[in-house]
Amino acid sequence: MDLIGIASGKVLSSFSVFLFLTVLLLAVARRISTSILLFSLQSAVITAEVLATAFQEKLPEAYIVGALVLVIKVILIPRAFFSLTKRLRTVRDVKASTTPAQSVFAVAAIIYLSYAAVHSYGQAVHVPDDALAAAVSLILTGAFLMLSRKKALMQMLGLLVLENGIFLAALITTFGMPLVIEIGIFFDILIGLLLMGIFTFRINDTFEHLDVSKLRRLRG
Amino acid sequence: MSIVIDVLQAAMLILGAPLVRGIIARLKAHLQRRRGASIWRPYVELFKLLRKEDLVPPTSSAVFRLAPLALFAATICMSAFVPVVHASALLGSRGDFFLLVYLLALGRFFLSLGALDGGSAFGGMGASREALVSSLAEAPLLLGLVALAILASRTDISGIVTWTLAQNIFNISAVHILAFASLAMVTLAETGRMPVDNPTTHLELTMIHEGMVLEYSGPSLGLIEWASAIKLQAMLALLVSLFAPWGMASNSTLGALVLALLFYCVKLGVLLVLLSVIESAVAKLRMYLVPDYLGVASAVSALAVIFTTLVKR
Amino acid sequence: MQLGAIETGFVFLLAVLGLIAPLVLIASLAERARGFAIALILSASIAGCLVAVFSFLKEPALLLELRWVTPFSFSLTVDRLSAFFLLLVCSVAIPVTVFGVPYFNFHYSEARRNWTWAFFSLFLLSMIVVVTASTGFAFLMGWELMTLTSTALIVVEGDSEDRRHNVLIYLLMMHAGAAAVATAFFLFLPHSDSLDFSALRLAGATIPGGLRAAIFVTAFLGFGAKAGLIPLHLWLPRAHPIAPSPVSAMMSGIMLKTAVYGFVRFAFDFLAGGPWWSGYAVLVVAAATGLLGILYGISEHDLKRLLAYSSVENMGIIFLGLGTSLVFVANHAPLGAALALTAALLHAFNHALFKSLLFLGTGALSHSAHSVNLNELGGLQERMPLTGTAVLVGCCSIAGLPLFNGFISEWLTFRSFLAGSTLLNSKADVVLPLMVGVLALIGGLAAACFVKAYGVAFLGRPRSARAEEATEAPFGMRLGLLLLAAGCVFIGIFPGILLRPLVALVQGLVPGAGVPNETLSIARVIPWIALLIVGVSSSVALLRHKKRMARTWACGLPGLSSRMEYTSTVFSKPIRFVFARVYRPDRKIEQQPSDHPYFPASISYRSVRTTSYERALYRPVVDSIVSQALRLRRLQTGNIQVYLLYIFLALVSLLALLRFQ
Amino acid sequence: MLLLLPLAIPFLGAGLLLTFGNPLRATRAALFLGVLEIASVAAVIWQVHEHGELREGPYLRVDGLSSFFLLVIAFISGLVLVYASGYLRHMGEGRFSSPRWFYALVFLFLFTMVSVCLAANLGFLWIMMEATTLASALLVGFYNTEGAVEAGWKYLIVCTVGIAFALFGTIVLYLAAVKAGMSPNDALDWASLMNVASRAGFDPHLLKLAFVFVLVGYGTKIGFVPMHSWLPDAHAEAPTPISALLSAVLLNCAMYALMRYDAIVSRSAGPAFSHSLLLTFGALSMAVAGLLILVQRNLKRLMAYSSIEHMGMIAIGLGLGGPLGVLGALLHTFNHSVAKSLLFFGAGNVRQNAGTLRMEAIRGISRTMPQTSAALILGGLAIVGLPPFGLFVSEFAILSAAFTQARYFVAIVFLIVLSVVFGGFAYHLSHMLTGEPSPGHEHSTLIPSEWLAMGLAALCSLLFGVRIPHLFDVVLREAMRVLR
Repeated sequence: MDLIGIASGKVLSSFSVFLFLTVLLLAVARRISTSILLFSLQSAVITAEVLATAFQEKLPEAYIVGALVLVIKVILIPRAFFSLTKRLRTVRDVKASTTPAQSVFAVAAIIYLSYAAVHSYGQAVHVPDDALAAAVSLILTGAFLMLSRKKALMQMLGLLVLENGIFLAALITTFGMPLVIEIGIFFDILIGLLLMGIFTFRINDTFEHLDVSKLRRLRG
Repeated sequence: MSIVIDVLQAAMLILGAPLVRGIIARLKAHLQRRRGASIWRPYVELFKLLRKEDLVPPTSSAVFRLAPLALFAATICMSAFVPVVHASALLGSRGDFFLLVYLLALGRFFLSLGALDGGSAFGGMGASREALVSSLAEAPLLLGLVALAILASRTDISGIVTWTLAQNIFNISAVHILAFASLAMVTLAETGRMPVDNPTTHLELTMIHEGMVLEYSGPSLGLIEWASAIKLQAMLALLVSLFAPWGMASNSTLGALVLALLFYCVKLGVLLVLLSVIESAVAKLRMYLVPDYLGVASAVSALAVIFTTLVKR
Repeated sequence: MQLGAIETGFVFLLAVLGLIAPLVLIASLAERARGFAIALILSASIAGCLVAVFSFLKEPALLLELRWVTPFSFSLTVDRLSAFFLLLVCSVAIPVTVFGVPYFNFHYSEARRNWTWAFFSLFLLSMIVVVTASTGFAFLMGWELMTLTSTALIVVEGDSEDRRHNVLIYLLMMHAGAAAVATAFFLFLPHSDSLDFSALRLAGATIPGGLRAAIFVTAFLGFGAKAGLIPLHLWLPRAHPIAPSPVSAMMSGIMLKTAVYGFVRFAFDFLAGGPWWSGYAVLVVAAATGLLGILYGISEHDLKRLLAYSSVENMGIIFLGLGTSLVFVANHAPLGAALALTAALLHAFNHALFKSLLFLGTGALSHSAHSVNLNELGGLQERMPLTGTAVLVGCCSIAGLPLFNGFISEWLTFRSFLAGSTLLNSKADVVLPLMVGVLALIGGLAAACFVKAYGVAFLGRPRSARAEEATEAPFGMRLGLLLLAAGCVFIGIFPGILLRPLVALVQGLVPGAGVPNETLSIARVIPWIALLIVGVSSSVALLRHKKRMARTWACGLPGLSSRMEYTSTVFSKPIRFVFARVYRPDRKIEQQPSDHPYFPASISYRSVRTTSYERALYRPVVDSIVSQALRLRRLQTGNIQVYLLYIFLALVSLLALLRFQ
Repeated sequence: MLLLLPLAIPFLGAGLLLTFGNPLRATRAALFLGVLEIASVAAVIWQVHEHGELREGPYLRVDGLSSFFLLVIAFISGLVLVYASGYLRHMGEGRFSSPRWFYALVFLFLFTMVSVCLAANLGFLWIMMEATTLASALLVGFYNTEGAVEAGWKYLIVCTVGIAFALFGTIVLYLAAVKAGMSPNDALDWASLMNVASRAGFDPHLLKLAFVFVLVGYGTKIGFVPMHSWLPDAHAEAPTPISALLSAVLLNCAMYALMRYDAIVSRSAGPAFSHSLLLTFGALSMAVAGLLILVQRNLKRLMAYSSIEHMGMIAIGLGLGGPLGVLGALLHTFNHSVAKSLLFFGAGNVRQNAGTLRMEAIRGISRTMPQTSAALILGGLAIVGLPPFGLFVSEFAILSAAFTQARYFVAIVFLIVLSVVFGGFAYHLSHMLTGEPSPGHEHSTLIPSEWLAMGLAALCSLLFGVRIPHLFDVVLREAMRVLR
């Protein structure tokens, strides 16, 4: 039985490295499909993290949350994204406004910043530094993706990465919120994505492109 | 008893006014080596005008005939303020010099209206120039009188005169000299004498006071001429009593009064000679130099007021 | 709240003006209903006068408490100062209402008349609320309502393009002024628990120097804007001329006085004199206002703009009195302060009378001669004798001639300057006497200005066909004019009737002040002078009666035409030439050449005053604000990524702030 | 049990309304449901007035403050429904843009807003706040025009990002509460947080961090200046009844959430930090929005910026605190909602008649649409805070609070912005009201439903300028007691 214990200990200690990896890859991803895959990978890592903490801290609810994350973020959302990209028939390019080199440099800066920010709060919350740093860097990368990618779909993806970061931060510091609240949050994210999907279809019909930075009619 | 003296004083000012004008005309004639008319001619002229009929332009309104009345009444009322032989004048102790100056303004106001009502260009021209001159003359006139009032710390004219009487002749302060200078300059402007306005001219473009009265004739013209004569004598009498009151009767005995009258005639004579010399020697100022002339007068009177603080302390 | 006789009168006054009259007017369609409502307004004004007079005598001031109704304390008190201004408001409102009935009947359509009268009664109510308010909330409410209702009255008249521009300037300046007044009230709060006037009085004593100066400056700015003191006078010559004449009479006659009331309430009642330099500041501004006001007025040839500028000048004279009084208070000379304050308040009352008389006169002119441009009028004294006489009385009063009420207050102001010479230990003993020169110049120019106004408009030959066929104004208008003219002459000859209560009021405001004997001496001497002048002129008039018509001598020309007369532009030419620096005129002379070598077909001369406060002072301020706004608008780029960047920047800066705090 | 009623009616109503094909019957059903909803909210408020506080399971609780905001929501949504019933006669039959979809979404939106006010648990509050964004996103993009889609997209993305930060703030607060020894399931319960806050040793640093995130998060929903950019687009492009709902009700719910957090933080870590932040954001919002009002070209964007400015005023009122400040803020919330809905109704009519919202093209509406221009004038006078109207009273309260606490800088900024905004509104309104009406506009008068909605709003705004009704006063006092 302690095999699972050892595995969960391993996961707890090493999951942040994987997250940093996905973040860096997201920065350089050129195509939307790769970004979606990276997102699902990221969610998978987080699911593992949830299950590991559930096992470590003996929290029965966390198992349900872990299952939820697995079902929604690892399977459901990427599939919806892929069908969306197929139906919208748009150029698969990510249309980044920053070159890959600049993106990587930015993400690196983000990771450094998150470590600096976490350092001061870390001991107040006596949580391993790199775990919290991973969460903060996820948040900041999500924000960076929304800022630099002009594609509507990529903005949605950036938002999801941001929410992953926040979910992870909640998980690390407080071992998850009460179950009902977690479910409510997931429910909100799902509906939010549904609406964003509707809007992307409408943008595509009205403007024949999905480039968000061209939506500049409402000014002043 | 003093009421009778005051009324006499006022009557003297009113009735004596045409005489003053006659004397000036006579003096100027002599200066210009002419014989000149007799000094009583203004009276003759006055009676002639008062008997004639009044010619009124058809387009004018009631104001045309009201103006000379208002002017005459205001000037009569003004003359009640000025002490001649005795320190206290009829209204001298009750009203003050602001009232005196503004009574003059009342007369001028109605004269200007009468001129405008005539309906000719000259009336308008005279009224507009009179408006300029009088509005600029009021400030130095009042400031000069204010300077004296501050020294005497009294505002009624009789009060100032009694205060000056109490001073002896030799400690004349700078304030007195400056005030006298400014009041003299303003008197010339106010009564329409030479440097500002030529009383004897017939050249429409140059006259101010004359321009206003071109339309008048008969009794109205008589009243206006008489009023301007009274104003001239009253202003001169004011200058005399404010700045050189010595010789005025302190008590109301007949002898003192006669002596005071003698002194007054001498002092007035001196002023009249001065006036006629000025009128013969000086040419009339160009219209737009009059404001500078009055500007000098205001500066001098302002200086007088400023110096009062030094003198008082 | 026991309802004695006075309280019922006061409640009746408020109820009628506030609710009954407007509702009846807006709801009613029949002519009779409107007549009834106007009668109500008239009776309310009369009730107002009675309330003012009786509550002046009653010792415990009348207090109307509406605290239980409004969210903040709202109560009206008629203490002595309020009673005086209430009397001013209501006594001028009566003749204006009487004048207004025929004026609006001729000029407005049915519906517009209803709206005008409704706003008229609300305008009157707002002014009464302002002068009788005894809490900050009530005062500010009345203050802003006054601007709103007066704007409504102006806009009901019509809405051309430049009228909109003028109304906008009026609204903006009044709102900015109201903001300053509100600040003045609120600055008391750190030291007083509520904004009731009684609490403010207590706080006024204990306020430290810095705050006291701040309160004085904001109050002076706020009330100066409403009074039209020079840099803030921009709205006055724009708003008054475009309002219908009865309304501009109310605005010029009464609304400007609410600014005087407010300033007196702050400077004397709350702050008991304000900082030591307050008097000098007010004097400087007032002198500039008086001089520049009348100088701009002289060059105008639209009668209503001329009267508006002369209102600026008269407000200058009132604030000269107030400034002198503040100087006396600062130098602890209560007697002089009482004299100067009496002069200022009396001039406020006099100005209310003769300025509304002159504006109503202009109304009569625009009614019968259909024009208020002086260069198109002339010879109206023949055609409109009664109106002419009333306007003549008005012009004499405003020029400050004896026997008329203008003279009494200017004379008192002169005497308060002179009394200044006794203040030995301060600079005041030089500054105040010199002010005599300034006021004399202002008075002289005012006399010249109104000789021109009356002379060109009413005397000589009619200069246009319209002036030719002018007929006398209807009875209602003449009655209104005569009431005001009688008021001017009565106060001019028997000033004692107003001076005694005024001195009692002033002794309340300036502690330790006796009765200035000047007020007694003038009250004694003026009737005698009046008797003397009337006696002499009537007796001389009896002596000469023979009169014969003869055409004016035209130097041999066939006959004088009205074009040969002095127009108002030419009349003010010498003064404009002398004070050229004030006008900086740009003159244009055009000649249409004709075939004849020596005589051009026509010569036209046009001289425009180029000194404009709007271009020099207000335009730059507004333009800088708008350019800031345009720069800010560029921040709203329309790109969603920039919006997200704003949010992240805000978050990061807050976190950084938190980190380094 | 009573608490579930105000939630159930709009939720089930939304589903029910979808079945009404015929627009007339849909309108009548919607009005009926509206009346039911208002009745249920009134019942809840009456109960709270009786018992001071109502609780329903761990997640629903109503106290004085929430009953005040429920009152605002009920009143304004009643007005909007009445106005919408007349407004929808112009609406075509699109797949998604038909009256039944409109009413369904409106009631869903109403459900989310009511639930925000009923939330006891801060996590539940966040969920419902996010739900409001989702419910109203479709409404903003209802017309499916280019502008509407763009506005809808921006609204959705920007608000969701903002709300995500608010979630992080809630988590940090939860963390601080758990660390201070509270049990997990009542660590986010507002009531227990409040009575624990003064005693327990919450780590002040964590609380400040939480408040910063919450301020940026809910500040985006309120429209504080750096985060306001979505608001003019969303409020201008949405159909008029919706922009009235957004401006007059949704912003208040976000402010309500901020008030809850401000209460906790100021009780435990002292008011200095949170109040100074509120003051800064309030003054900044007022200043920038006030300036932008001067140069607006679109009528509804002008109204949107004025909403930002008034939210700034409410924030200043809260930031000042004290009895006067809070009274001013709450009163301002209600008065602003009423006056803003009146203005939006007027703007809606102008849009119907003039066909455009560009203010240069709108001239002479005082001749073509006398009643609507009267409404615009009354609304305009109210919104710039002139006396006979309620906003003057609340601004008077806020200014008194500012001066009593000798915060002169904020007060001076407040007054200057008031004057600038007055200038802006006077210029724009006078431009539209006067001049020659352009050829396209024909004379139009109000239909009964518009009469009722606009009349009620104008009357209510005037009434609150003179006398605050007793009932409202009682609810207001209870709300103030909660915050003290």
